[in-house]
Amino acid sequence: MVVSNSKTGMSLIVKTITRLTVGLILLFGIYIILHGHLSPGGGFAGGVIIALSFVHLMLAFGKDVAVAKISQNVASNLESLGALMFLSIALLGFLGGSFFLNVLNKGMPFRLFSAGTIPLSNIAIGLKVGVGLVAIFLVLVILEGAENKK
Amino acid sequence: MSIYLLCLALFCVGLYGVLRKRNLVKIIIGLAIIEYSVNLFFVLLGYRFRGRAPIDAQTQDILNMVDPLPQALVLTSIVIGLGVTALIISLAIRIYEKYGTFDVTRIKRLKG
Amino acid sequence: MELHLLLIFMLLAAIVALEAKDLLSSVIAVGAAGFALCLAFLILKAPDLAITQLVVEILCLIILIRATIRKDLPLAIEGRWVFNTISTLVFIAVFLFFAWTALKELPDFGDPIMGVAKKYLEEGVTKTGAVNLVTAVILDFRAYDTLGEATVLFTSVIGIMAILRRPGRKNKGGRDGG
Amino acid sequence: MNNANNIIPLFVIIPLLGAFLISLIGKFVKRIWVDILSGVSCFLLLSLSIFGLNILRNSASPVLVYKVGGWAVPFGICMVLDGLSGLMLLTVNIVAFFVSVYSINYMEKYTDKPKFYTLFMLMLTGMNGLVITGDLFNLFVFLEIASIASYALVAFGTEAEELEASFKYAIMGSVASSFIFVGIAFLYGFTSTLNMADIARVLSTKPGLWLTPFVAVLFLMGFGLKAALVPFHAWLPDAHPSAPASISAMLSGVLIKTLGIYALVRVFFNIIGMTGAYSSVLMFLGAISMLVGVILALSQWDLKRLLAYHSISQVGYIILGFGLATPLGILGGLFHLFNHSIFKSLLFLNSGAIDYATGTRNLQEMSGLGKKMPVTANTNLIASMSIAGIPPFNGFFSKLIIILACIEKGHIGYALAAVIGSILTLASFMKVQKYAFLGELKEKYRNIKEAPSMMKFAMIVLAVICVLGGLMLLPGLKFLLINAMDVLLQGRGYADTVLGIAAK
Repeated sequence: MVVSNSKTGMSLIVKTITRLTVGLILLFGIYIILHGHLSPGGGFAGGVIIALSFVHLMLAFGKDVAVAKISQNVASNLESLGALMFLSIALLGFLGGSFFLNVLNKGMPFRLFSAGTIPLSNIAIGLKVGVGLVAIFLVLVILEGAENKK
Repeated sequence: MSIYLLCLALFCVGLYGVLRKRNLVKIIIGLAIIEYSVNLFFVLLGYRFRGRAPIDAQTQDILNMVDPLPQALVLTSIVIGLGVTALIISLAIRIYEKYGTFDVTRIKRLKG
Repeated sequence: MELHLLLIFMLLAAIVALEAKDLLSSVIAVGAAGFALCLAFLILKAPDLAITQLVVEILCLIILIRATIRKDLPLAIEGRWVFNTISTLVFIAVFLFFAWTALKELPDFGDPIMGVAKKYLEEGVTKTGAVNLVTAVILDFRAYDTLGEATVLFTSVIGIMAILRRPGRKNKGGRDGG
Repeated sequence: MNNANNIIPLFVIIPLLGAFLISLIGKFVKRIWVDILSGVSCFLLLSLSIFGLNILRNSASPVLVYKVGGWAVPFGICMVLDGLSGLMLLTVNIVAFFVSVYSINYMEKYTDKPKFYTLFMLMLTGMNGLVITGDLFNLFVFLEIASIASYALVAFGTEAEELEASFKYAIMGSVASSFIFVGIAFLYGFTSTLNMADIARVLSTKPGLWLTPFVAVLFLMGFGLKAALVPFHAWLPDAHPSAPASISAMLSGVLIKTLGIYALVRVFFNIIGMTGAYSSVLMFLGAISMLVGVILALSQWDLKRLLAYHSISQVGYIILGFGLATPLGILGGLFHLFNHSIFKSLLFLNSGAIDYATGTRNLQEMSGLGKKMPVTANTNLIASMSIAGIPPFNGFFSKLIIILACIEKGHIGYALAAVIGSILTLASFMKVQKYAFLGELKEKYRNIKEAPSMMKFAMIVLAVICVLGGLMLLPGLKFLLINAMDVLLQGRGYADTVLGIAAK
């Protein structure tokens, strides 16, 4: 972690707690995405949780940490990559006959690798939503920075 | 029936906020309230008494599950609401930067 | 019964959010309405929606507070638009009356006609393999909606980046030089 | 799934792939590649829509149904390609191709061109998706995609005026979308299915006495606001002028048509079923929009605001045509819809060329540009003639059909209003022609030069279509209009044809 100089971000207590919880939030988001077809939640909810873990980091440690972590165009490129991944899963359906056909075998219900292309779509959407919302927040933060300078 | 009316009353409060208020942020808040009431109304349509969450478990039977279709549509609508609200808030931020105020009447450079 | 309470709470929170003088308190009031909605989804047996609504609500609040708190905001001054208020109230009254007549024809609360949904419930697990039927509907039966959905979010991200970029035009157009 | 059907999803896949690729490679690659990619995908869409119409022409059944994901019709989402959506696809993709070619040069004045093209392709995805879908909620999702892309594009120049116009447009657009969503919720509660054909079938078996009119009013408010009918037109005169010229050409040309008029017509004719009451309401709104739009336009000095007000009045003509609900009226409405999207986008492209060369949109500041900008002057002349309804051009024929349909149905008042509107349109476009192009050249515009090559190419071809469209010389246009008219005339028969074919 970037050494936390006291000027930026919130107080020390918040920083230490953040250091503990950010990993957990990220893990929880990944869990929600992966178990989308078994338990409630899914690509969207998990993606937003991942975005919130970065936002949490950004709020606690100030914006220079965040910009160091992910620059804006890396975020938007990752997002278009996620979108392309989801579209290619859809095009995969063309092999099986029609646009969005679930071509992979369905496997046994109640198992993690069970619902054909649904877990893959969940991962693609989770990546896209997560990185997209982080990109929004980065743009908002950078704009505010420029505003103070003006 | 009364639950539906309460939900549409919330819709009208949001509509009142959007049409009547003069502060940009209040208009955005009115829009958020409209989003909430519309989503709630759709899920209310799909509810069944003694119903169960539409997640299959080995033990319980399938028959008395709640209608999953409105839930799928409202999930989409919540994320659409997020997209639109985020766009409108960034517009409001840029307008505040240019005009220096959130008040609609003082932003009236356009003859609409 | 508790649904009625939640809805009345949401109504009050909405009215407070609109009438509060200070912007930050109205943002917090709308947050309270959002969390009450999340509770209502739980009561209506929609756990997927509760998670998504909770998390989206938090993000919306952070962005909204980002928009309102950094500014030294004067209290929102209220102007008297008499005609505007009357016409809005008349429109709302007419809307509610016709909504009430239309609601009478809907199946009453609690037993929807499960036309298409019956097939989703019966064949959802076998046909798609997903145990969570809402995810089965989202990603298999109506996956085309979710493609549109992902595009909506993608559009709003690109749109926000386009709006918040610094120099809008290359050479300042002669028009209003704004 | 025979391969003829497989082209239908391509209408959404191609622009979506284009958008994602442009936003991915936008920063790394030189500017020219972004133009090429966007131009190629628009051209592909145009040729695809023409190819699709040929398939429709010589296919056995009048409707092609594509079941997404292989699910049976009421359970999955289906895409329907029939006469009406074929015509709309052709209109959208013609205008989109020429606007995309035009904005290769025009967007040089704006920064960050890849983002512009990404949003442009996404708006195209929304419109194409909305036209071919056969599912009501899917129509709402694609309506949102096109709307959000257009909110961002209106505010693309990030000037103070554009941001405020875009904010007002976004708020009214979102309120309209929530009205549409409440309408969909009521329909789902009543029929418990979302497929348009299925809803029409259920509604014909048990018509809701109070529910159907309420839902019809909700949809009228929602789609009417997207189509800028008079009581809901307040956003259009601000949003269109402040958008970049190529985007206001798309907005006025096709966006208010697909999001507003197509959706309104599809819902009223094919789902709820057109009755006397709805047709008189539509005719009344159309007539008012016609007159209010043209009267407000007379007093405008800003060229693009004048064109925006004319969009409102021309939309009034189209809605009047559809409101008549007679075969001639619908034919007139469809033909005017096609013509208006051609000559209105041409007019906005001309105003963009003037703005590009002189930097001003105010009619009083320009004069005598005709000498320096001959191509723009002539194409503007052709477009002004056709919007005002001068005989050899396409506007005349479609307005004539609408006026004849009004007389045939005995609404002399509406026919009179249409004639007056047309005369006032002629007057205000004579004003544009005189102030902008005739007279002697002002001092500070001594050295302006003609619009660059790509812009000239787009304007000339659109002007040629204007002329050819007039005498129905365009191959297949007549067949297309008759085919689209039959789709609307069969009203709720749409359900039996679609469900019949989907069952096979």
